[in-house]
Amino acid sequence: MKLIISVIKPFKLEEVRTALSGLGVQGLMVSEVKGFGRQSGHTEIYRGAEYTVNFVPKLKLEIVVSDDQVESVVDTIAKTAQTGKIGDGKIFVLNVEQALRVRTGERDNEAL
Amino acid sequence: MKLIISVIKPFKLEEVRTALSGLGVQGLMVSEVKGFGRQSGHTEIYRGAEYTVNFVPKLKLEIVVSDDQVESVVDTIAKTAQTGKIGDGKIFVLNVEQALRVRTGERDNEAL
Amino acid sequence: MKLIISVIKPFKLEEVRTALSGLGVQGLMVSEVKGFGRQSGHTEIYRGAEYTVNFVPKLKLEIVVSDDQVESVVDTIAKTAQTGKIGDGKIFVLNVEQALRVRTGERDNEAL
Amino acid sequence: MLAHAKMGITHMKWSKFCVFVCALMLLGLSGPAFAQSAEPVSTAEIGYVLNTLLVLVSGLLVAFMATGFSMLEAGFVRVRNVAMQLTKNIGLLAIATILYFAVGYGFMFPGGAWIVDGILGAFSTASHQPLDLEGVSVDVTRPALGADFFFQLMFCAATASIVSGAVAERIRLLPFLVFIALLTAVIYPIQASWTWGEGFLHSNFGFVDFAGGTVVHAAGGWAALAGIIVLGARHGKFSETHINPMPASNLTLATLGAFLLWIGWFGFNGGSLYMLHNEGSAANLSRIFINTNLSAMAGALAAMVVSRVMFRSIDLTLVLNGLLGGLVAITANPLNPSMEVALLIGAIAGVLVVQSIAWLEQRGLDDVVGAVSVHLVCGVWGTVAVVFSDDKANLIGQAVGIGVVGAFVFSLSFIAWIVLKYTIALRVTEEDEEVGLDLSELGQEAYPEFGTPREA
Amino acid sequence: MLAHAKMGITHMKWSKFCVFVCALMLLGLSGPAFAQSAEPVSTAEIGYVLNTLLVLVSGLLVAFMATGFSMLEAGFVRVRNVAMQLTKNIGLLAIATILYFAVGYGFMFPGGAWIVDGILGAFSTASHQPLDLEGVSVDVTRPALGADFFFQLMFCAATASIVSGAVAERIRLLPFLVFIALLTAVIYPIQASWTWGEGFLHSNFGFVDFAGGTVVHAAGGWAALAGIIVLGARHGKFSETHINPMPASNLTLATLGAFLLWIGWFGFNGGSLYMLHNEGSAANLSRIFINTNLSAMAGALAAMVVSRVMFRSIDLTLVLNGLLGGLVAITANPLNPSMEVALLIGAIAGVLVVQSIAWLEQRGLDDVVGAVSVHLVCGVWGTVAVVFSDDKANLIGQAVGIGVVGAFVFSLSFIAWIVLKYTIALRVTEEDEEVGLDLSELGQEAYPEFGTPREA
Amino acid sequence: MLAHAKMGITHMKWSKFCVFVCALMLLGLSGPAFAQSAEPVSTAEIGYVLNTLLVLVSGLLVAFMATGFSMLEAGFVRVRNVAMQLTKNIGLLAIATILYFAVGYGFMFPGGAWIVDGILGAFSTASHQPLDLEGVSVDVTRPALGADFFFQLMFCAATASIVSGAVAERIRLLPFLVFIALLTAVIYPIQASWTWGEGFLHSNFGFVDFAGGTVVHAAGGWAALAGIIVLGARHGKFSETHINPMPASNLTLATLGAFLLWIGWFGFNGGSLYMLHNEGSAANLSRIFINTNLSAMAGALAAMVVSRVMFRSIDLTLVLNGLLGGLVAITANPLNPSMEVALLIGAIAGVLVVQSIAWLEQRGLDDVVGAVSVHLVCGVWGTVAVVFSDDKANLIGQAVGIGVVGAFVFSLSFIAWIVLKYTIALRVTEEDEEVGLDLSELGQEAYPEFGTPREA
Ligand SMILES: Nc1ncnc2c1ncn2[C@@H]1O[C@H](COP(=O)(O)OP(=O)(O)O)[C@@H](O)[C@H]1O
Ligand SMILES: Nc1ncnc2c1ncn2[C@@H]1O[C@H](COP(=O)(O)OP(=O)(O)O)[C@@H](O)[C@H]1O
Ligand SMILES: Nc1ncnc2c1ncn2[C@@H]1O[C@H](COP(=O)(O)OP(=O)(O)O)[C@@H](O)[C@H]1O
Repeated sequence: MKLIISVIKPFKLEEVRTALSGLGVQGLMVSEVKGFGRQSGHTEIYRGAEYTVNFVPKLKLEIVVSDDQVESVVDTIAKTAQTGKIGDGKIFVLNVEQALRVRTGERDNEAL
Repeated sequence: MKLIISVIKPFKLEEVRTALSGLGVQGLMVSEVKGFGRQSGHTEIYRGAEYTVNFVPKLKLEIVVSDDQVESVVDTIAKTAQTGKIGDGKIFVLNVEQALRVRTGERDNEAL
Repeated sequence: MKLIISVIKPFKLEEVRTALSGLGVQGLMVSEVKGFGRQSGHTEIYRGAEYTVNFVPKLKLEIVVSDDQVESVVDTIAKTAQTGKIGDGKIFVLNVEQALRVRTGERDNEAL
Repeated sequence: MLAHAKMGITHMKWSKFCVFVCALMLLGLSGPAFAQSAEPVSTAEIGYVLNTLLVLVSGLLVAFMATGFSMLEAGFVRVRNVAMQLTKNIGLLAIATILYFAVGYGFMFPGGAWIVDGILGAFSTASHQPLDLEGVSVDVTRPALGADFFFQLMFCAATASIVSGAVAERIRLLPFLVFIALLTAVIYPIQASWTWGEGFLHSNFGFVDFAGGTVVHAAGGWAALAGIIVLGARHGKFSETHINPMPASNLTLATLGAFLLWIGWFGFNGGSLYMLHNEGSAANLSRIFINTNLSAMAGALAAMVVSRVMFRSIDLTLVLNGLLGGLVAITANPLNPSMEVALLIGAIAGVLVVQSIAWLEQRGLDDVVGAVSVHLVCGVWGTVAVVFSDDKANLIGQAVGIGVVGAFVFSLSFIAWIVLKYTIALRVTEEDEEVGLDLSELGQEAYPEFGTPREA
Repeated sequence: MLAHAKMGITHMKWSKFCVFVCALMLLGLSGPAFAQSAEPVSTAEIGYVLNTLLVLVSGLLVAFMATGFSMLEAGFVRVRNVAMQLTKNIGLLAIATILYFAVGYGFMFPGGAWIVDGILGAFSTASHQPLDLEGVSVDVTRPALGADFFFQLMFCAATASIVSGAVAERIRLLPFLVFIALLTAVIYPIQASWTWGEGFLHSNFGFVDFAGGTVVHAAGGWAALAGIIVLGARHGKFSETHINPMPASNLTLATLGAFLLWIGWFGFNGGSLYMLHNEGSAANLSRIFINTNLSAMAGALAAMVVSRVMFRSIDLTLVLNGLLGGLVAITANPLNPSMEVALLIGAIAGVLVVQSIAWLEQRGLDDVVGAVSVHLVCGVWGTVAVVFSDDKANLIGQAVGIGVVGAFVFSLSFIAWIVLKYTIALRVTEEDEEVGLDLSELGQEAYPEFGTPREA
Repeated sequence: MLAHAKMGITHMKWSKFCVFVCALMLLGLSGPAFAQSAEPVSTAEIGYVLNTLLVLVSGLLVAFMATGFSMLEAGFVRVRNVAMQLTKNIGLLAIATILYFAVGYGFMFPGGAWIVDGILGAFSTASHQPLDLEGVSVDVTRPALGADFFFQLMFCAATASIVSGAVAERIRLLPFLVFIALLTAVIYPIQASWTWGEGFLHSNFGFVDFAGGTVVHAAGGWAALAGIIVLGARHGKFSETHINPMPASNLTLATLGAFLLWIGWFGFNGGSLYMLHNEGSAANLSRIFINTNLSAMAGALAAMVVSRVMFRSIDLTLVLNGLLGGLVAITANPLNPSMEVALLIGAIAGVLVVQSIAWLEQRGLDDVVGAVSVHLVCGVWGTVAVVFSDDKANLIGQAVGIGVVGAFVFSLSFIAWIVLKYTIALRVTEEDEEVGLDLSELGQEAYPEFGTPREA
């Protein structure tokens, strides 16, 4: 199994989630992150003093899938999350050694 | 060392944490996530318009433990986080190559 | 490539980020976590009833770097995030199998 | 629709006047009509206008108290129950308004028409005076009847607001509103008639309660106490070994609420003077303002000091409770005490509030906002303290008043809560309580975008 | 600077008085001066003082409504648009203040000086009475001219506030303020002159609108309706298959706003009595307070019930809208109805609000706060309902008033919105809308520390 | 307790009256008693009642300002310091109330009893008039003494509120409250006696300050300026290269605060008229309302424009400051200016506010809410501007007043801050500042559930 970590633009969430559901992905986790990258933040002015907001709000998706699903999931995210503009995000793949569904105790691929 | 990532129902946090302390786990991180899974969200009505909240609030625990602790930690979480109802969550185990305690510079198992 | 996960004290963020930029790190993700560790929380009193806040607010940094950068990034974080007081945080290193830049489709080291 | 000439609003001390007016009406409304002229102003009318103005403006200030209660309570509960707390507060205002008009006001001011003399007034519905007072003669030392009704309605609603805070975070909406209906239509007005409607506490015992230390605040506190006993504590609040705090979710909102209550209280106490038609009443009104403020501030400061000494750190929520305790304590008589005595009354209230909050918690009584400590404990204290500065009051009369009102309100409320518990059920399920009443009962969140991913 | 003796403030029904005063001024200001004496009080003056006090205090209460509108709207929009909504509300107050002084008040109360008789008043700027009224004789059955101006200004601002809520979350600041300038300087005052400035609706059709059910609320609603039609819905609000709710971000703030509107409304309706100089007016004022409150609470309760029945759960935002609908509905005549009729008027308004909100959404009209349902629908309903309890009103006159005001305000507003759309552009870009107006237009966040890493 | 017949409350211009009353009291209280009658109303009393009503209602409006200051400041500080800011505001109200009663009022209105003539009044404690004014003759052109005390107390508290915002986010609670004690008991009342208590600025220099542009606002601003100089900036606010903004945490709260200040200001300026007993005062009160509003709105609009031009985008916090600057600027004389001049005074204030905020920051002075710019800068500007429309004022007198008050308040405050700094220490540690005063000093969070895992 693999853990696919993906950073995307917040407004793409619904689109990506729907596409993944279509692939048969049964679960994922979403968390709010502040991203720092090539897409630099913007300058704001507060009471006359300028300052740079270095971080851009992003969403991080974490999805564990079986090895044979990795390719299609990565491709699907890459396709649906893309706008072509800077700051579209990244996808990282890590190896997962074990998985377990708390409710049933099922393990590994069955737990996903 | 292994990184144990676990998604649980929010109200189980205290119970899980206490159980892990009992096992000698010295540290962990908790973050708020929105979970998407078999436990579908609920429908809400706002001003007469119905909509589905697809995401369920969950907590994600991240714990790095030495290899020999993995089994007992996974079991303990699996036991204490269980309610038997859908949406109890998952446990994933990943390999960790290095660890370091910032304060002392201690490394690997000593850093945990 | 490696994923460097690092827990730090919140007020160190700016310092760490600047130091990493100096190293040529092009991107990272920051999320807010509640840390549980040797640095125990504090007791608060609410309307006369005492209670322990077990969790300490921390920031989690996630950075994917190429293998040859790992050493310097880990060292830099370890140095800049250090105050010498308990609760300074940890650094963990995990292996990353694939990386992809959504905008361009670039892969692996080129995606970072 | 009501015939305009029929005058349904009646009032304490007005019995004779009412008989007179009724006689006039029977005589075909041929009585003297002071107000028909279009002349700028008749000196005889000014008192009436000024009294009315005082009472209407004071009523509006008490409406600020309704707002203050809502904000205070919404600030004290946890995020998951905020929308429900607001819904309850609007609901109770609506129910109090409608039922006090339809039923309560008649019970409270029977104007001599008692079913059981001095104890149970005859049923009647509040109604208007005719437009421009045409054909009706009025008492120029009183405010307009309508102003009185408006002001008294706001008092009734305040009593109900006291209850909503105490039972927050676990009671279902429906049984809560049913209880409020009972409280505002029957329980509150009947006991209030004994003191303010020419009933037996006033007539036979000389019980003095200027603005409602007992009649409003202690009464509301008793109803709340019965509620939290029958209802039980919030799930997770008390474990075997210790008390689990459930911190207030929004201290700015709670503080705003306390400030609005403070401001509104000047109307609560000031309007209870009911007259502003001469120099003496103007000076007395000023005095009420000063004493009300001194007591409030002494309460806040005392709570600040006590909280610092007892718990090593100042707790803002206790300071707010202390401020309110000071306000409640001066309510039974804000006119007679000297400034120094007003300070003392408030300071003692501030101490009592903090102590009694801790005392109640140790007994497993879960009062979310401290309503029982603020309104019941300080209401009783203030009603007793009347004897220090008002010659017309005596300790026995005050004790009887406190005891009778307490026994009546507490026992009726207790029965009502019990009946509701075993018929339609008072509490949400434990799971719904965990999720919060906002999602489980309303399907709505008070702050949907805070602390969760923005787009989810 | 203005010569003090020049008296520019004029008013409905004052035409004769004004001629008189002007004559006096031409005669060298030698007229009788009632107010120069230092004696405590002359009975002849008291009516004037009391009327002035009523109108000024009522004006302040309407200022609470301005606050209430701002809080309600800032609570209804999503977090990303909160700072902008507040900025718009302060901006509209500033623009209304300055332009109603410079232009609007003159159009609204031409005092007989019409360009087109009964339809278009002559241009003039509001100005002060001289200090201490030196050299000016006044009408002692009226309030001070300045009090009238202050009160009327607050009404004008209220009309503008109605618009800001409806068009929230997508309109740019500049075109919004330009529209408000037009509304407060021209559109609102001209139509208001027809009813309240001795214009043709008042004189020829006997149109009755006591406190502005049509003149203020429906008028504001029409301008808002034109706005949301021309502007279009928020991006993402309506998809082909369903309606996407965009939940209110802060229900405590929205509720605070509704409470402040409720309190302020007593000034809105009560101050419209314009007199408090005798017993009859004091009693009438009380009656207005009672009816206003009854209608509001009936509206809230009705909305609560309807929302429960239609949607299976109570929606707090609809309850707030119901409360406000009840207040709007009683505004056209808060004096004449009996208490039972007031309850009925409010209850029907509460039902209408919920129904019409759903109705508008189904037609793809995106009104963020429900302003059209609350102010237009209930304003029309209340204006019609006047005929049930006021003999001076008749259905035809009311229908003409509603229709004429509606046609005028809607069409002028529609044209204005269209012109703005095709000149300076009304909407922000889709991307800016997604990011939110706070960051895209102001570069600022309303709650920068909530829901994001603390130190970032 | 005080003997009721002893009359401790004294007031400017009342010296003669007081001598008279004292004589009466020595004669065994046998003087004429106007207010003992139960008759509806005596024409001679109405002025007294109306004046009292004006001053009491105005005092309540200033209580809204206290609320407004608290909300504004709690909205401007960062989340970690919100509960502390609220605690400070309640604490300062309590301390001002108690010390102004015990000490300050006596210093401020010595009523002819000076220790140093025209400069330092004799010590005395405020006390009540007897109930129903029995046995006391009153001046029917004045308000009740108690009303005056209540109103003046609220002014004193307002002065203290100005300081709390400037020194926010780093000062410890105890030294802050000690400074407030000194300010409200000694510094404020002594300087105020010079202008309003018949002291030398009034008598010898003809210094005119109608409602406190200098006496309240500039004075509070001077105390604040001394505070931020001695205290130093917040840690991290200024780095070598640039200014680090620390954005306001809650703009809805800040805006609510500004709205409440706006509303309360009508009482601040209106109540300072001190009379409403004849036509002239009614018209003048209206005029004050109009001018106060015009200046406020011009200030807001000017700040909006300047902020847009200077910084490329509108900053809501600057618009709020501009609104408040306009209110401060008109305070020194809200009565005499024409409407156009009032607009101008406010607009210039709006420009000054924005400019001076930037100016102070560039000098490393860290004023969290802009209190010095709003209250000191605009207070001085408004006090100078008095000469444009008030013939009784002259530039020299105004300059002397501004200078003398400034020198006195600033130097005494500076010394007080320094002494506190080197005795009990003013600031929290850097680490505590980083964590926030809420957790480090109070052990409490203002919004414990926002932005953190719900269950943690
Ligand atoms: N090396 C990295 N490790 C972890 N996250 C990264 C890394 N580089 C970029 N990111 C995340 O991806 C987001 C987008 O990256 P950015 O460089 O701004 O744009 P792009 O991916 O289009 O080049 C960043 O905001 C950050 O959250
Ligand atoms: N494949 C997955 N990858 C990552 N997280 C998952 C995955 N599947 C489920 N989850 C997380 O686990 C939670 C519970 O899963 P769910 O399918 O709802 O219930 P259950 O585990 O009882 O079958 C989800 O809310 C989601 O956060
Ligand atoms: N085993 C672990 N797994 C994951 N996170 C950990 C672990 N141990 C500590 N942490 C994180 O590191 C933070 C600091 O650890 P702590 O034990 O308090 O101090 P120190 O690292 O100085 O010994 C904790 O708050 C927690 O977030």
